Amino acid sequence: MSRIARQLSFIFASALFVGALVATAQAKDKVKVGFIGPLTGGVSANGLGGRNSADLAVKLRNADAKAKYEYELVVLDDECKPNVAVQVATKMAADKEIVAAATHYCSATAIATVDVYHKFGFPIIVWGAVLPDITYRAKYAEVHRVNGTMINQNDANAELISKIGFKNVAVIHDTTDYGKGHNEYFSKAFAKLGGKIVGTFGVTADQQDFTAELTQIKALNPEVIYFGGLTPIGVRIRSQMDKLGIKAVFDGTSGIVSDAFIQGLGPLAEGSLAFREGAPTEKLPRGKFFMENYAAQKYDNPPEAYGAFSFAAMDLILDSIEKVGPDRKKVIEELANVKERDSIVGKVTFDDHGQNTVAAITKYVVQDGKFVEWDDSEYATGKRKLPGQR
Amino acid sequence: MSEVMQKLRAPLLPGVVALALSTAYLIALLAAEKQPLIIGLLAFAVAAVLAAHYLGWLNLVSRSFADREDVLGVYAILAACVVAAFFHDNHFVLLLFVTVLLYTVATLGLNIQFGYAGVLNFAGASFFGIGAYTSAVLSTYTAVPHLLVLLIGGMLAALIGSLLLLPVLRTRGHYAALVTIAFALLLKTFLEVNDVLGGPQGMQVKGMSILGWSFNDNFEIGKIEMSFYLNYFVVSMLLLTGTFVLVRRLERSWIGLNLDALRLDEIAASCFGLDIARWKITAFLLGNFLIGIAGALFGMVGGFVAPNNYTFADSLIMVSILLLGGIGNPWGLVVATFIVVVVPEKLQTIQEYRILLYALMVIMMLLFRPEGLLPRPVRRYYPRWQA
Amino acid sequence: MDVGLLAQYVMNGLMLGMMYTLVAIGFTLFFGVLDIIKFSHGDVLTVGAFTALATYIGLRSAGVGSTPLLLLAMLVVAILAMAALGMLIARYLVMPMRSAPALNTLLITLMLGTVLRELVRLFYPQGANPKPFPALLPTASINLGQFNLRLDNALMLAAGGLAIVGLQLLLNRTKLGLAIRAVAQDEETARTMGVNFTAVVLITFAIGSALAAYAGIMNGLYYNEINFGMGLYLGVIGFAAAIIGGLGSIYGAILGGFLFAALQTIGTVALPFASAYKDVFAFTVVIALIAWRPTGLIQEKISERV
Amino acid sequence: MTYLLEARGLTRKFGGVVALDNLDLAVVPNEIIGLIGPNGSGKTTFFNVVTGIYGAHGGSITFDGADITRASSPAVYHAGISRTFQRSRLSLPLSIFDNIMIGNHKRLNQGLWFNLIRRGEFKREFEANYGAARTLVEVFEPQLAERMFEPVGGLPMIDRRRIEICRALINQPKLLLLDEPSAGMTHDETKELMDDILQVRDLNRNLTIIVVEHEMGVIERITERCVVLNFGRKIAEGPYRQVAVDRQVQEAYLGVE
Repeated sequence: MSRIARQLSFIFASALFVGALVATAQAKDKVKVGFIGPLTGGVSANGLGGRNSADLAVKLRNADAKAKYEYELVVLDDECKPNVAVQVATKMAADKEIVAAATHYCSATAIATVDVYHKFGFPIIVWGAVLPDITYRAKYAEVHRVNGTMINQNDANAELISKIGFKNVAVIHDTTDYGKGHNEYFSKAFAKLGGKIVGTFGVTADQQDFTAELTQIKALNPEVIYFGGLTPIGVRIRSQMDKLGIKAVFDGTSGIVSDAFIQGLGPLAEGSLAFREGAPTEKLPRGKFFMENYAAQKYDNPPEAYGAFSFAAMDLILDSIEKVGPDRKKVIEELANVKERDSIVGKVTFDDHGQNTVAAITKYVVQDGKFVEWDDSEYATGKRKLPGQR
Repeated sequence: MSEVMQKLRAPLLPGVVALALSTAYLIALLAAEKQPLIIGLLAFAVAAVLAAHYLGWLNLVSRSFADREDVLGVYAILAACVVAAFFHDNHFVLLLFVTVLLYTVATLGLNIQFGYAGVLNFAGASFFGIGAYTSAVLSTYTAVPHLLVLLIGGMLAALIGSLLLLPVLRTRGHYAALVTIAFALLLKTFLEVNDVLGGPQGMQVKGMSILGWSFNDNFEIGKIEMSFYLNYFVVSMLLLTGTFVLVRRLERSWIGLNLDALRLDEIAASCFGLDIARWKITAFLLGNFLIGIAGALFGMVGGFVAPNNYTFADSLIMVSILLLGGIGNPWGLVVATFIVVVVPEKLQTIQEYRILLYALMVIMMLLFRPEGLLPRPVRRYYPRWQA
Repeated sequence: MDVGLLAQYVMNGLMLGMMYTLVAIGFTLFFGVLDIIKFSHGDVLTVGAFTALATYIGLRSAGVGSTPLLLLAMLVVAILAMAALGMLIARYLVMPMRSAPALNTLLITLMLGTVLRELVRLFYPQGANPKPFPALLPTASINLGQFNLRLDNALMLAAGGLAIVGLQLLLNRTKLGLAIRAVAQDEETARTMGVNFTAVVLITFAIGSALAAYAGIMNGLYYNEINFGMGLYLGVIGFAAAIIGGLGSIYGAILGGFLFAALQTIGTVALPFASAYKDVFAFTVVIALIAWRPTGLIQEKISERV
Repeated sequence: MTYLLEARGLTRKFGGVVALDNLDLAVVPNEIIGLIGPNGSGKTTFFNVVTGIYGAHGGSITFDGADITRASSPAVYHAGISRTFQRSRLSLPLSIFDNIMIGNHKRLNQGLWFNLIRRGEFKREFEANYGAARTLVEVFEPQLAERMFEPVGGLPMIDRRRIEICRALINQPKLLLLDEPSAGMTHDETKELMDDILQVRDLNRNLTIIVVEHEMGVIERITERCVVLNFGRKIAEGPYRQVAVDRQVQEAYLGVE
């Protein structure tokens, strides 16, 4: 027994030693920045993609000889749960060494934590959550967001739908704030354009079977099924539409703009619509650069829809720190006057709420297993037709 | 234990030493930031406990706790205050600490239900949530004094819990398990789809304030800046102490005996005059009441409530705390709560592998020490009482 | 309501009920022989489905093209693998817990479920994302008004039914079945009758887990999509179904499974409030049912001896 | 004369099986009556029906002048009937003292306030009951009295039986139902136990006992009268010597028809 004890205490001692080494290895000009996202649970794919992208931004910056500081990325997991989010947010904000952070994919976690960031005067840039309230409920200098809100998204969505000439839409949304918000704003926008919502169905995020809802929808026989929710159930709903022989256009939100959606459906994904804030990454000069470097890093998850935003957010933070030094107050001031700033998601301009107002919305349609920008798709040119498209 | 060992009163020293060591260790662990250091500390803890176990020291400790609880209890409170003082300006650690205290209160409630009366409750987190939502609603829309809010939170949890009384009383074993599991699932979905209480987005909770003293502002003692969480620490500590004493007295009373009797053999118990229903109800309501109070306070601490804070999974965590600690032993619960709340948090940097590790830990625990860390000793109404 | 539509609902309900039933039967089998609830059952289903998918991908890349062959291989591999897994679980996690209180078994299997789920999520290539599951059954379909009957659904329904009938025959017509029922009735007596208790338990767990794998594949073929979380939900519902049906009774499991499916469908279609409330509705009814019949609709085996 | 316990036409069925078939059984105060008969003849069922574990399908039971036919188990206990069980039903993890106190339920203050807040008074009540329990245990086995706070799980069968009987006696019942006290014990142990029981009865003169037993030695030694059951029917009644030679009884035991 005592031998075991000795061994273990040895391990312990050496652990302490290593710890000490790491501690002493810290150079003077080291600066900590943070990332928070869902690394476990149902939407962890997006969280991991976002983390990798932020990590990439830091790596590239550290590789850059001109950089004034050496950056260390602190990553925390909000599990897409508000209570956990409040905890980790407090942890990060309370850690004086961390200057700023790119935070949150899930709206519920972002909305729960903004007060924490404000309380601690901790500058953050939301990289994925789309609920308007996050920036607009209160006027917090600390809180920014590179991606647009779901309002812009749904305006664009409704516009395209009615432009194509669809009049009757059935809505399915998950009962999280994300889905409910989308339902609300899309229905408003579509009604304004004279469209008709023939039915609205809330579904729970862990639901597997949608045949009951879809059968009802089939009876209502809409031209379009609008889906406000994330990839996992998006995939299920689309494939079950097929099971029931429903021939309607599947019209998704930013939540399904992910490689996972296409992998999950294969050919069935063809002709699905989706919308995402920001200019299409691959079209921007630095976007290509991002894609290439991401690939070079051999991460085991793709960046997913919001990886680019996470990268952009982190880049903005690093730029600011380079400019004004590792000081929260200064960084906040600096972020306040971000105007017309080029990024891999297009120009970024923060309004007085820290919201990026350059809400370039990209319209996507799935064509041959890829998310193709609508305007360059064969659907726009009329070469191919969506079901029911004139 | 032979009668001789029982007669001679257990020495105080082992308990005090154990308390001092664990306090020091706790401070070290909470303060540790570097991953290797943390892992080292954890490994060390495991080794130390194993060693103490083989050397028979754990027995000494548990005996001195069993016999000299009165004194050691006070020391334990002091120890907690020392830790809090050490981290007086560290918001996060204090938040973590407060979380531990309130989870302990909640699991003490579960302990009355399951540990004593044998009434399964897989909806612990739900009743915790009912408390939290109560304080969210009351602190937002009314001016009810906040201490009263806590009380109402508890009562509401008990009240809503009483909707389940009929099935809970009629069912046994796994059937009873289903009742609370179903309740946990439906309550979460309900809160999510029903917008009155903020829907999936949840609600903000106003910080606590008593007699104009706002709990959410940092304050200073002398020249030293104090974290506002220190306020919550004080209240939570009081709440925990009160609950602990209550549960102890309950166990060491005829009521505790009744609950044990009905848990162990309902038929025999009812043949000796025990009104099964009455005592099951007492345990279930009292338990939920305590859980509700803890939840109400936790809501104010977290400043935010949302449905998926209170899922079935969270209820399971509470139940696993109960098993890890050693069913029926309040001290065990305190230890187990620290482990379950602090360790996964400390392992943040293993990120996506955390949950996997946690599950494995519980499995190992159940396999190799199914009776829990500190098994419940046989009831002594007055530990040091001699006929 | 339109007849075709009604037929469609019934068809959906049946498919759903069939899958719940297959899961519920697992729960009820395990309870029968050991009086325990094995909560990892749903996640065994997940692992089964993913095993089948991996087999499919492997064989395809090995150049196997024939659909029946693929399907057969998937079934065989997944079922055997899960049967083995089930035995391992029984041997090393469940049986050692026999002396401990029932709650320990419940919790350890719950945690095992978490482990299985996390393993799939973390170590299956991009397991965090939903995976497409090949449609290997003929998808010919007939449309009768609102009713669209697909051959593959019909086949799956039949297959599920066959599995259940097969199990029934196994339990009631074979020596093994006799042994299982003997153990379920009274372990001690069974032992004295010379039944090898351990063997029976292991075999029962193998059978139950095999059924789970079967259900997993069915799930994949039906939805053409599987994900690491699918088992959790199915597990909870399977458990609920087994309980309201009455633990230890196959018929109870069947009744419970289809009943729950019916409740959900009704909750979505026939009730005034929003369809999102359907689970609230279903579980409320479950609680009410259990209050009315504390040991399930089909009463459990023996009452306590005094 | 007035009976302490009187069952008239008592009937209880389990599915098709008739466990008690229109049974008349009367017990006068202070007697010790033996209830005998082959396995499955309804002896234990009779106890279970009397103590309200099973309801009666027919007939009536009066105890001490009151009708307890439909009474719940607790009610029966409060009326003054205590019992032991064939398969010992002690709470093994609990201490000797706790197990005995379970039997003392009706004499313990069950108020929440009293138990949780008024600890001073509680302590007095506790000490009084400790004394009582200890004295009772000493009658059976002085050494046990030294181990009042040890779990009963660790005790041998005979001690468990003793404690079970103490649990039944602590509340000074009017009627004691002993269900096979000798089960799982040697002759000598059984003898010892019976002596103890008689000793207790000497202390408490107005204790009436019904004992179900297979050990005919026990029956012979301690009972004044026995009732013989077969297939839930009373087939003989009288002093042991008399029923022992009864032809029906012998057939019943030998299973001859």
